[in-house]
Amino acid sequence: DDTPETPGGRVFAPPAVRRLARELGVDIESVSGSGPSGRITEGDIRSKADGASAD
Amino acid sequence: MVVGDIATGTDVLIIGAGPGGYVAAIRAAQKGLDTTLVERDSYGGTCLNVGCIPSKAFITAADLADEVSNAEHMGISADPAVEMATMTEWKDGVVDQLTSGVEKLCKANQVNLLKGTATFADENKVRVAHGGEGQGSESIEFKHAIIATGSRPIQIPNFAYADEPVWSSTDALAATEVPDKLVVVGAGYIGMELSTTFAKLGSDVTVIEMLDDVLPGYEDDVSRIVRKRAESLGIEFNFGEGASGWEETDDGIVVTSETEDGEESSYEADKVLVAVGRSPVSDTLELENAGVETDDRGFITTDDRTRTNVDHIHAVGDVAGEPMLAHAASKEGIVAAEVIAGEPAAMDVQAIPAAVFTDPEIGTVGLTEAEAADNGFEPVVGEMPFRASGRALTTGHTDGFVRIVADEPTGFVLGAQIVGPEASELIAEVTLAIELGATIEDIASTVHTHPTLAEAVMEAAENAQGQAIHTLNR
Amino acid sequence: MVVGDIATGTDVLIIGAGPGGYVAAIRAAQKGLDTTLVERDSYGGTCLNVGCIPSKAFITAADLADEVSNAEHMGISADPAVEMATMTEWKDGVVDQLTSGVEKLCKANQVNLLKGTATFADENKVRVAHGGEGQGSESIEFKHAIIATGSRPIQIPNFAYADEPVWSSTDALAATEVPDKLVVVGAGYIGMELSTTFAKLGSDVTVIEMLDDVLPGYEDDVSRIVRKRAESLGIEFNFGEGASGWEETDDGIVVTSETEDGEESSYEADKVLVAVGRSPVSDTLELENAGVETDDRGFITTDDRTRTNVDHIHAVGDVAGEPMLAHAASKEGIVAAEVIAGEPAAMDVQAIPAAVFTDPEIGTVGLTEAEAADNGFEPVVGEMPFRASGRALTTGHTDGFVRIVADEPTGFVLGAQIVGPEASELIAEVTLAIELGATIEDIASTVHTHPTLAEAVMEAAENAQGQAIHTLNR
Ligand SMILES: Cc1cc2nc3c(=O)[nH]c(=O)nc-3n(C[C@H](O)[C@H](O)[C@H](O)COP(=O)(O)OP(=O)(O)OC[C@H]3O[C@@H](n4cnc5c(N)ncnc54)[C@H](O)[C@@H]3O)c2cc1C
Ligand SMILES: Cc1cc2nc3c(=O)[nH]c(=O)nc-3n(C[C@H](O)[C@H](O)[C@H](O)COP(=O)(O)OP(=O)(O)OC[C@H]3O[C@@H](n4cnc5c(N)ncnc54)[C@H](O)[C@@H]3O)c2cc1C
Repeated sequence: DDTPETPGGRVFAPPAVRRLARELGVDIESVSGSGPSGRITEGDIRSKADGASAD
Repeated sequence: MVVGDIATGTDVLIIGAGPGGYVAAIRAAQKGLDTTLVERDSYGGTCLNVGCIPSKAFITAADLADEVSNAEHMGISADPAVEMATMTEWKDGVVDQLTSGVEKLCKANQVNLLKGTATFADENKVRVAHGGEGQGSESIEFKHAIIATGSRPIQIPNFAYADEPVWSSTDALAATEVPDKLVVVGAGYIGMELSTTFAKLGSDVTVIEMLDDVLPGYEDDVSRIVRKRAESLGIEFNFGEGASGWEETDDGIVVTSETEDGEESSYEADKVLVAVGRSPVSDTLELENAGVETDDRGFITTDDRTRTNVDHIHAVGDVAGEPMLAHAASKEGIVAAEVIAGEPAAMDVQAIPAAVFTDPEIGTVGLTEAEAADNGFEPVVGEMPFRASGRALTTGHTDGFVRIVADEPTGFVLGAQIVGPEASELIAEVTLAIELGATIEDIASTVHTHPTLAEAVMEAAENAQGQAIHTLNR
Repeated sequence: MVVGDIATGTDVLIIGAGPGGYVAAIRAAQKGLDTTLVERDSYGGTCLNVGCIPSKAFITAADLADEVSNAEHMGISADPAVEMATMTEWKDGVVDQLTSGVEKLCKANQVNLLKGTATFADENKVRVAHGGEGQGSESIEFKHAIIATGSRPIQIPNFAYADEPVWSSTDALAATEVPDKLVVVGAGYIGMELSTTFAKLGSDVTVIEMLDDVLPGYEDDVSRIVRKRAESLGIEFNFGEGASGWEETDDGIVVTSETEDGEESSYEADKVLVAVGRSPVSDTLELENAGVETDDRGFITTDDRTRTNVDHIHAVGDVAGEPMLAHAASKEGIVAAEVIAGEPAAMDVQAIPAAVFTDPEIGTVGLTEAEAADNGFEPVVGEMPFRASGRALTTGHTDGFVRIVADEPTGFVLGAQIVGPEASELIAEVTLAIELGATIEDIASTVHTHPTLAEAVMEAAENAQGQAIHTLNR
């Protein structure tokens, strides 16, 4: 089971973005958001996923 | 598909067709899984048959009667007659329409429906006993199971629901007469909804509650508004008392109660409604045959994928514990179905709203100010009282307020407490805001239709920013 | 501050204290600007005195009377009496409370209030005439001005509002008797709201409308639901006819109408309500002295900073054109004040919702499916009929639906059309979604309280995804 655990606390990202994070195996708590006040966007998740697969 | 010659098999076996189970079944079938739904009683479960829906139907009718009896100042006068048996028939019609709808939707989505009571034979097999004695049973093998067996009203000593003057919520929602005198044991949300309803329909209502206020879990200034209104409807509250027994008298019954110190009181009544909570239906499932574990209160423990300790067996809804709400059950049902279908679903919801359909209604979501501080946020709070709302004034319902809680440095919306007209509907906007990671400024900048109650949400957000228009800013 | 010895001066001079002007004034003062608000009549403008608020008050009372008269199947029976004079008194009380609230809020925010009629002397000066003749006047110099003078009902030939049987919406909202027979000219939103109201209060209502349907601008399946319900209340529609005149008879009046082909009809009535639209109050301002331009219908043209062609003079609300709605006026007022305060504000709202308080209500925001396609999107649509909503069934109001429009490739929510119970409130959630750039999945994944009407918004989103639970997916 490679889908990351869902965070215990608040996550400031829309539902569609949170689901995408799980789909791409990105730990959303390790993502810093580029949206207003640090909201996590779809782009943040995708670049994290790209970065991870590039590693 | 036939497995061997005695047992049939299915991809997903779901036990219980309440809002947890039937929603899981439809979603599982939509995902292309062979899905079997076992229900021993009525489609729709507690919620549609003896919970959410019937109570809200009664509340509509009771509100209408109460409202029109107090509208002389608006130029409308009437002295409405209440026919409880007719009300119950109407309610039954609404329930039938919804439950037959659920059955049709299951069939249309290719869910296999099975009538009977399921128990676990082992961790991949249930036995389903059909109808009464001697009606036979069958075994069904499953790859995945979802337990959605819900909950039942807790019984307290000396108050057996089998006795005619003792009402469970189910009995109250099947009433054919309005009791002249009604004693209600328990001032939680079910007790308060039904107390208010029967008071509006004409009962003299007395409430006995062990704790020292109504609606435990809500902030004081929220529950106070509901209690005050209930008192103005003539409901008499007796806090710090536990119901200890009842006996028949010449005209009705007498209910006795006791304080912690042993002080006794007694109350005349025609019926006594016991509404002290609900316990999980997990004891009749022979869970031990499947190795599924429960906590010490009988709730099945699950993870954020709704899985029990046995990976391929899920549990959703009331049987899996708090929050024991229909929409939480449905969400869990959807997650269970999607997880089984191999999708990246999880119970990652940031906020599950809750509503109480008292007068006025309560709608809450997310964190209170105190909880926000406890969670390490720096809360800022904005409020808008409904007495400053043009829409509220035009409906004559001005009790209550919208309170919105945000994190000061980031502006993120963290929660809301709404008490007032349509609070159950208004909470939806704030819930979406929380899920989206929206800020106070986002809500404040969004144009809200005039005149609506929803404007109060915007005003509360503006108040949190220190620039409300229709209230003085703190 | 005193400028010279005859004229006083102010940073921001605002003309008109409706929802455009008073909101602008409060926000300007909150931003630390010396602000003066001139109003010739009552605080709150059209909206609070003779528009939104009075109409909604009447609608509440009429709904209650109608509802309880048709609740026998719910077990509530009553035959309510309507006292129109009392209703109007109650409505006046609500209006007074709100308008005196507006006055207090202005004062509490340090807005200078001035009673009188303003006209422009030049592009930095207005003259304010106090009260009636000979009450004197004063000049006020300003650095910035905001014109918020609103609109007035259009008069049509042969129907002078000065004549007693001819009602403007203002007269209808001051009624002290329910007319036995009411002819309504115009089936726009004001005509439809008032037709429905008086029909429920007992009038025989006949509507004359030039076009061929009610509520132009709404999609057919939306307006049809409102028209059908109006017809079931006994309202008779005559489309394709223009009101041409009226005359007094022995018992009441006779209103005549004409089709394009010159065919005449006549309708008996006690009153005739003319509700054919509103025109801007720009002709009495001596705008030419300030050089402010209007379009050919008299609306003042503004840019996205609410500035007129004269940079330091802004115009907001009805006088600045469509949408002629109170909440649009207030938003423009806020933007005007913030722009004047030097902030980066603009009318950049993605969506201004609109509501019609007919039976059932309509709430719309953003794009329709057709508009979305015209704008280059690839629209996907989701619907949820209220007859499948548990909450709607428990309230007895199941007409209508939620329709949500999204862009298929991106999922972005583009618009919604809601017709049904509480549509005016439900539209708030979708408006927030649009402002935030949310997707259909975001709404579908957000837990919505059960049982609420707001669930229908979620279901419509799920339907757009092809995975609704409570409707069959297309
Ligand atoms: C009076 C009242 C008012 C309420 N109002 C609200 C409200 O307004 N909003 C809200 O969110 N919640 C409300 N609730 C709570 C709501 O009803 C529950 O949270 C919800 O029904 C839980 O859904 P569920 O699917 O988990 O279980 P249930 O709805 O309880 O359904 C469980 C189903 O499983 C079946 N079952 C059990 N065991 C077996 C077995 N062995 N084999 C086959 N079938 C079995 C049962 O017959 C039942 O149909 C109310 C409850 C009550 C009592
Ligand atoms: C029956 C009816 C129902 C309506 N219902 C709704 C509804 O439900 N929702 C909605 O959004 N909208 C509704 N409207 C429309 C709404 O009332 C207007 O959009 C809104 O009032 C516009 O606000 P405003 O500030 O631009 O102008 P107004 O509210 O018209 O205010 C203008 C003010 O300027 C004053 N004024 C004018 N000229 C001068 C001058 N020279 N000097 C000083 N003062 C002056 C006037 O006395 C008035 O007080 C309704 C309208 C009507 C008639």
